[in-house]
Amino acid sequence: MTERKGAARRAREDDRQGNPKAGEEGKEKQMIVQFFFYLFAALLLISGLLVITLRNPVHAVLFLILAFFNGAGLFLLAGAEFLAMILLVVYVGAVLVLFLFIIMMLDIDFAELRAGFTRVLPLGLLVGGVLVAELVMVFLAWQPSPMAEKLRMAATPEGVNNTEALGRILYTDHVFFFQAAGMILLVAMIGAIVLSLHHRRDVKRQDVAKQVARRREEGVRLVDVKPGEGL
Amino acid sequence: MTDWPILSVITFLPLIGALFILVIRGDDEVARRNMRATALFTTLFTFAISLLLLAGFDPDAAGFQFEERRTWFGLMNYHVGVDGISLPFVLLTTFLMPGVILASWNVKKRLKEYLIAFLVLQTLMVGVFVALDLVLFYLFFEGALIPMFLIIGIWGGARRIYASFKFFLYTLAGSVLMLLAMIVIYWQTGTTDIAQILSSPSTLPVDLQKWLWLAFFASFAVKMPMWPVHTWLPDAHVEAPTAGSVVLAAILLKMGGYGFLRFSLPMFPAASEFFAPLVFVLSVVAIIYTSLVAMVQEDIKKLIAYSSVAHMGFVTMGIFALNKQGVDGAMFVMISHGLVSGALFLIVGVIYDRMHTREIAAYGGLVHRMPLYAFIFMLFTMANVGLPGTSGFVGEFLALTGAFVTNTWVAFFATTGVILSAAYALYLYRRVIFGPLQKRELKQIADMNWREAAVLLPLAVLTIWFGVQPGAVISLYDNAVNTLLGQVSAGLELANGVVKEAAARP
Amino acid sequence: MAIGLAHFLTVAAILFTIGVFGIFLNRKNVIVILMSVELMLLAVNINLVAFSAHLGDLMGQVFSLLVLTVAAAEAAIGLAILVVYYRNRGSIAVDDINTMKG
Amino acid sequence: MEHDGMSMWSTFAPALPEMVLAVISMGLLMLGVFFRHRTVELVNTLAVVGLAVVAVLVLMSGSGTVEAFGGVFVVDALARVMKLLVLFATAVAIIMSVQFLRWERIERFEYAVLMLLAALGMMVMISANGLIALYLGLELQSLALYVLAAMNRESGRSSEAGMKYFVLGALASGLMLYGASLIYGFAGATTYAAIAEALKGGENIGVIVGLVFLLAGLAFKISAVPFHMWTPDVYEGAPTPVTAFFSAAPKLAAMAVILRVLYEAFPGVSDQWRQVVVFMAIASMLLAAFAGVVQKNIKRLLAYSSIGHMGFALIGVAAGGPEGLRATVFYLIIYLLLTIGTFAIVIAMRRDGRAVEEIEDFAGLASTNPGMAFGLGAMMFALAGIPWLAGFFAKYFVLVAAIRADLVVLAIIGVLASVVAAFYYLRVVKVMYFDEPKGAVSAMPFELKLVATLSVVFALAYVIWPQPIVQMAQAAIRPLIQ
Amino acid sequence: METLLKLIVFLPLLGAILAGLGGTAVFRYIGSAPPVQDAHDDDDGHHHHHYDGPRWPMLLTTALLMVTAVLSWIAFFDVISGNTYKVVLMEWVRSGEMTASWALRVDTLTAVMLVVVTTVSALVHLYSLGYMSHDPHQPRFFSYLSLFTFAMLMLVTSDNLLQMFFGWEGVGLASYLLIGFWYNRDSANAAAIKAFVVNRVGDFGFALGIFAAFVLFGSIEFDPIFAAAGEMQGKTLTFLGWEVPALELVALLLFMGAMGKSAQFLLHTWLPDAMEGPTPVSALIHAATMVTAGVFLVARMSPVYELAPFTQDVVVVIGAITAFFAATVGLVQNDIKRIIAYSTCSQLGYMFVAMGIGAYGVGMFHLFTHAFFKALLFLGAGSAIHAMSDEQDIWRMGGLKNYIPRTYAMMLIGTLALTGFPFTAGYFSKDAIIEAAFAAHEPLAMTAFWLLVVAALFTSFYSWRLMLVVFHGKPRASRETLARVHESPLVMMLPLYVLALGALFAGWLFKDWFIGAAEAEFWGAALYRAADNDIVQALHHVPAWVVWSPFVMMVIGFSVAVLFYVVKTDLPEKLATALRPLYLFLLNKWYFDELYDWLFVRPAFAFGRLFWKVGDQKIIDGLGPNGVAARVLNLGSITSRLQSGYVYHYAFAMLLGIAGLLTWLMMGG
Repeated sequence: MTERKGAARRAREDDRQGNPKAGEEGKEKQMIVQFFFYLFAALLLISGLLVITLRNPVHAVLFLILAFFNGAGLFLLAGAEFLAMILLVVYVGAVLVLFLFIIMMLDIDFAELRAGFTRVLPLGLLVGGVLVAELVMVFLAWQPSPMAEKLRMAATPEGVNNTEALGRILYTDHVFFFQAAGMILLVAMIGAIVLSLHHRRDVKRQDVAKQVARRREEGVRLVDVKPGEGL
Repeated sequence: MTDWPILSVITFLPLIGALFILVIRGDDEVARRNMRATALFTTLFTFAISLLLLAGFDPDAAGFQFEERRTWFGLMNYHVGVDGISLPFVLLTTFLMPGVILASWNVKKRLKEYLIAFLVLQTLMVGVFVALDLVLFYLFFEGALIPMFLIIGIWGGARRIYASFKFFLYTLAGSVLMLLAMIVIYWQTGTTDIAQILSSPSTLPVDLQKWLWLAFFASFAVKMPMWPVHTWLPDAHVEAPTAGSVVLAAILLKMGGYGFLRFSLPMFPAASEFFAPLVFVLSVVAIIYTSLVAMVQEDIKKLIAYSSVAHMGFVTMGIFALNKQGVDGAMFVMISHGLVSGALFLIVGVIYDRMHTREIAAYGGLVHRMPLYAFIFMLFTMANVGLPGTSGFVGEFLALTGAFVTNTWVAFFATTGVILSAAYALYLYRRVIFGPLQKRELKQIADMNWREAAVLLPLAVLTIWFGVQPGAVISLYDNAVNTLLGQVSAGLELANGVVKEAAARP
Repeated sequence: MAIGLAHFLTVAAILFTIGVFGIFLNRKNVIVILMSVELMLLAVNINLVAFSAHLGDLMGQVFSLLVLTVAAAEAAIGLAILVVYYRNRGSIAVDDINTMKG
Repeated sequence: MEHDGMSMWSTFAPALPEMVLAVISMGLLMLGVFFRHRTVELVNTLAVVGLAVVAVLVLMSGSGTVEAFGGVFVVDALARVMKLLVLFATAVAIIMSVQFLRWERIERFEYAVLMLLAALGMMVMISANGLIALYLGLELQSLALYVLAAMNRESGRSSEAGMKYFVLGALASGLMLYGASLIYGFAGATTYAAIAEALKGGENIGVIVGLVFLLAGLAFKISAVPFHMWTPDVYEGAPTPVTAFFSAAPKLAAMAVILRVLYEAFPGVSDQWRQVVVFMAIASMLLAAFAGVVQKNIKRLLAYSSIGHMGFALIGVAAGGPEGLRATVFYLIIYLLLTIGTFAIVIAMRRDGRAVEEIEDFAGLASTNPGMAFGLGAMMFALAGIPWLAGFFAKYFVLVAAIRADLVVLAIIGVLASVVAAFYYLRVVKVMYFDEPKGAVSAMPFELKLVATLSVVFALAYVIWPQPIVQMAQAAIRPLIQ
Repeated sequence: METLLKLIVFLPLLGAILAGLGGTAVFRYIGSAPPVQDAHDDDDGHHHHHYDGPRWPMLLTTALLMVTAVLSWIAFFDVISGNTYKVVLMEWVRSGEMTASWALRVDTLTAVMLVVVTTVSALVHLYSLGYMSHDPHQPRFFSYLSLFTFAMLMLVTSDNLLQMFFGWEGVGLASYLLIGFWYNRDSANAAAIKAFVVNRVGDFGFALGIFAAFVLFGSIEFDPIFAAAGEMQGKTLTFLGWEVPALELVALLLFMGAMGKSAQFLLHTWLPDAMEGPTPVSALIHAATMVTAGVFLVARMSPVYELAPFTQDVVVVIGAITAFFAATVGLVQNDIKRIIAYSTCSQLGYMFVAMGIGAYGVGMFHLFTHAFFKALLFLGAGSAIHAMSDEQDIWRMGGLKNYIPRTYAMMLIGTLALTGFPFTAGYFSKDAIIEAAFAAHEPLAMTAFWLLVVAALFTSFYSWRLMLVVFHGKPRASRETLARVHESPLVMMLPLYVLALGALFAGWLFKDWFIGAAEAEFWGAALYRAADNDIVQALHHVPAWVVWSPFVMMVIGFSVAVLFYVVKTDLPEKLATALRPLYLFLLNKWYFDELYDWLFVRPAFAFGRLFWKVGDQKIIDGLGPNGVAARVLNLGSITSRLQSGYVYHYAFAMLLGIAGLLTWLMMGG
């Protein structure tokens, strides 16, 4: 049960309660958690960085997959097992493979692809750096609203596993979201078909209905040819 | 006194005429004749109705007359009415429009749109003068830009595009700040109803008054136009077709002066007093500067345009003299200038129609073949110069008197305009009319025809009549100007009282 | 130092920034941009999950789940557009996506 | 199970229009798929009818505020008004597309279906009462719009438009999501009401950061500077009716969301977000004004025009209060009606079977096609906000609100920018009316003529009977000012 | 009587309108083109034409003026019997306290002017019937003449400063029209404009004077002004930042107007050029009537001038300088009309000296007599010019006394009167001024006295020079011209006779009324004199040498003229060569035209061009609309270049926006 609480929450609870009993056991666990956290995080960031820097998109996709694996690891640490699994199964298994598939399909001459960054790189790095610094500053002093506890919409239920808990919410109170997500997938489907389904116009296809519906008048023309005049 | 909405009828009747023209089909001569006739009849009929307005107007009554109110947006409402200050302008507009239509008799290019544009323009111009709601005023004030833009741009001369854009954007830029100021007034007073705002002395804080005054000034100064925001006018005049120039000079320019009288003075009396020196300086510069510039012009219309700027200098000077003579004079200059400059542009149009050039150098010796033309031109030149006995004199004289009472420097420099105007106007006349008739192209030129004469003669008669008997005009607005000055002094007292009170406080 | 919320958030922030960088710093090809978008969404998800855990509220995870769904849809559409584009232009270099400007 | 039926009904009733729309679009999809031949017109027609039906449902959804699905979905006056407008805009966009698709040989039944789904997304956005619903709605419409932009597969420009729109749209939704996650982390919940409640307990820089990210995502949708960059390119590249759709419906929906988010979720930090909104308003107005003057393509011009208009509408948002909110909604309604008419004419501009998009090619239209020239001219003046035309009143109301809120500098910048902007609107008029003709363009098809005529008549004659729209706007904002 | 006064003023107007609108070609070509004219129409000769239009306009206007003249004399005798009239016709301007009516104020001063104006005008009309008989535009000419007469009558009958200004400018207009009557001539057009504009310079002062009077008195009507003038002594007005004595200011400004109209020194340049007009015009306007309006103004405003001693001094100085200056220039001119014009200028100077020293009656007297003999001189000169086929250069005349003896006789009478030959009109009036100047016993007046005496010498010299060169000696004209020389018809000679009578006897007949024993009674309240002003009495008691000095001067002048132009005819040329700079200085009229051209005209055009090309186009348009437009376009293309088309730029812009906003909020918030 405690395992499902997730590292972050546990840490917070420990902080808050200053639970001395949990101290010893917690410390050891914390060590492990810390180790994995930093491992996952480091791998995540490195592979992320490689995704955007590598020249060969196939390699980039592979590192993206690695990044997602590590992301899933972080999810696990935070106690979101279901999401971690989904990330692997759906995301890595379907979406990222789709990426690979497209890359292969487009048959791009990777050697032709230009490498390098834009001229705005220094400025970009500066801006990005500032942005990250600001965000980190904000996070270091992060305080949820004092009302947050009370305002929670779906407090994590005790004694229910993560998957079931999610299912309970998603299919009951928030079925609306579920349906809406469904519509989004429908749009994606239609969109993908509309854009990429290629009916070649120059290929002659058989249309049975048309053939059957063909009448005599359409096929035969009676001409009264006068002698000596030709057609 | 009348139970039918006479002002609305006068305002919107031209629109009805425009609709009639819109439904006339075809572009053959019959259709064209019908269109012209419809336009002329509409304007004449409107003028006739506006005479009823004059007949029913009581110059001695306080406040606005022929008022009409309709709830509209809520934030702003349809409220129209006239007082002695606006009535002359309404009449001036309705009086001039038939002439404007007549002057356009030979227009061939897109006649239908042309006539519609002018009729719409008339509605908007009359609307400016009758509107008694700030925003309604603004609507008319700015709305007039569209037809005028098209008139200059479609039927104008070679540089019409530059001129039309300059005209449009310049005046638009001037006006938008006024709109903001109107909104500020709305929030300050809780209403956009002019009559209601004017019903008590202005209580706007002096500092705010100054800002608002400047915002209104930006608009009216451009519209007048005052130096140094006058440069759109010569361009617009030069490029506009004759009728467009007439409307521009005779009526559109008066909107600025009218605006000063209707808004700046009574609503911001303290600011008006504070900024009067600024206006004086600009007016004096305008009078001298533009007169000098007029002297060296090579284009007839441009010369007259610059002379208009100089005359408008007298108007602003008179208005901000803030005394009876000054304001009376300014009003009179505006009316008179409406007649005279309108006539002068018509006069230029007469020869432009024949020769298709406005170059002064292309003319000379016209008197030999156009005696009537020369006579009429002389008459209006003299009126433009401000010869006593013509309407041009009375206004300038009163305005200068008013200025002298307030500030002798201003009057001193402005009076030099009297010398300069004589110089440029007579110099123009000499180059166009006098001298031997030497140019081959001019040898066959014909004198004015009946139509042209019919347009100009009424103007000539009024110019003389108002010059000899200015009371005919002044009596219309005498009372209203007194009221206005009363509002100004009441407002000033209030403002000074407040200032003193503030100073008295430790 | 215990692993707390701030750690997660910081990692997510950096990842997010990397994703953003991937969009505007690379001139190679559009696919990388699509991948960068995925990285950004992953960062968001990390955020959501971390908050969810921190607050003890499942809504974050629900949100994250929906984001994943949408991300998949987005990837599908993006790739479809990419294919159409490639068919038209024969290139997916970012520098070539430049016929309309000004 | 009577009771349960009732509760089912009461649970889903508020979302009935959305559900009906979803069903209709899926039905039409089926129709298209199974009766592949000659279904396009039928689908288009049915789509318009369907939109009308949904609109009726919206109208019949009673009055007052109803929340559903645990408070993540709300139906109130704002939602009703904005949904009606969105439905209207979508229907008009479909009507305007019919001929165009035929001309460009891209007739596909999916087109209308995607339009409907986009409309559905917008309705979800409008009714969203929390960040998740907002996000889902936003994505629903965005994805549909990406596809629509790239719809003309044969056209390089269309797919480039789709590509740019997609990449930047994905970035924007990423930003928005990131912001949403921070806000969630702060408030512990995602509904607006909860966020507002959380903020009562004191604010936090984190939530401000989240709000900025969120606003950036929304600003992208209304193309407010500096999140506007996609607009000109996408407007130019996308099929023109789609551009028309872009410039109308999604902007309205996104603006409704902005109003809701700012005034229902974040009234507590209005000092902070007001600065952001003011900045975006100023930047949008100025940039649009300046960039517009050098445009040569009418669609790009209209893109900058829409940027500028959204900047103006943002003034109303920044001003707030009953005046400001009303002005914003009022502005949007007028803008919608004007922009539709403008595009109706632009769509119809074809010569020798090809679209005429370069402004210079409109030369002398007043002689060759006086009706079109007059219509487009009137629209230009109206969009420029010249008095008597409807566009002026939109601007006026916004300025009134701005002055009320002491945003004088903003108002001044706004009017000056509109003067500069007037220049490019006038240039279109100039080309049509002052320049020598370059040859006629084809006659307008009936439905485009109808749309254009109605829109022009509206622009010209709005002054005669202004109250309905004013009251509509007034009604729409009532939930926000309570 | 009131009807009679109205008739006097408005009959000329009626004539002007009828002749001008009905008699001329104004309405002839309306709606149709006039026949294409022949080539010779384009040169500027007017004698080559004949007139084939109706004759009624000329006859009508002349007849009306005759009637007016008769009525004026009736009115004159009525008024000097002690009546004054004020006929209010109608209100003109009313604006607050500023009121002015159209009114006819007739007192002795006005009555004198009435008879002068109408008599001379009637005679000039008559004369013109002959003089202009070949001119194709003569109806227009007569219309202008009558219009002028009307304006002049309005001027002299005015009851307020405004109506006076009306008349003032009205005569200016008529003068402009008449100077430019032959509009084919560029010189005539230029002279017309010059006359109008220079007059306007004077009117500038006049107008300011009216404003000042209004500020001071709260009215511009004469009666209130005269009534209040006494109380206003010592009051000051702030004018251009200076505290100045109010009455002085009003008087000085009004005098500026008088200077313009009466061609006084500094504003005199237009008068000689005005001789471009037909000669009858010169006689009527530029000798007898209009140019004396300034004198009339000072006389009319005597209640103010009498209390403004400084201004009086100015008047004296200007008058004396003018008298002297114009006489010097007259010495060397060669154009017959210009000589007389400078003479007029000079004589006007005399009149102003009289006005300045308070001898208003004396000044008016000279005005009165001068009108006769100067009109006589001009018309006589016109007759000579007419006879000589429009030749005006005296050096191309010569010996005319045998060809046109009657004209010669008339000119002789005029010259005698002008030079003050005993018992002619000039003798009484001019000498009286010189005596009065002496009698004033002030240093300034004393200087004036000496200047006037010298001027009298010069007057005599140039007058006789003219007579001797034109009428004596050998004819210098071409044979063809001489062949055509003929005495003028009776219609032209008749006016000369009448004027000659005036030139001979007007002084003797009227001296008692104007300056003699009946003086006070004659003028009544029309002229105001301060209590201590006894100048009119004093002038009769000056030393004998003073009385004789003008006569001596006349004789000297005559002698020198005879010496130069009869006895030793090469002397003038030698003298001119010897004193070449002085000669040129005088010949070029003290270089005033050049000076003004350099000082005012050129700068005005230069500034006009500067303001236009640089001020308006470069600075105002360049910084204003055009500059702004250019900046907008620049900014437009810059912003448009930002829209680079590259997705990564767009993304970067978004990121920049986010980062910027965040930073701003974190710093500020």
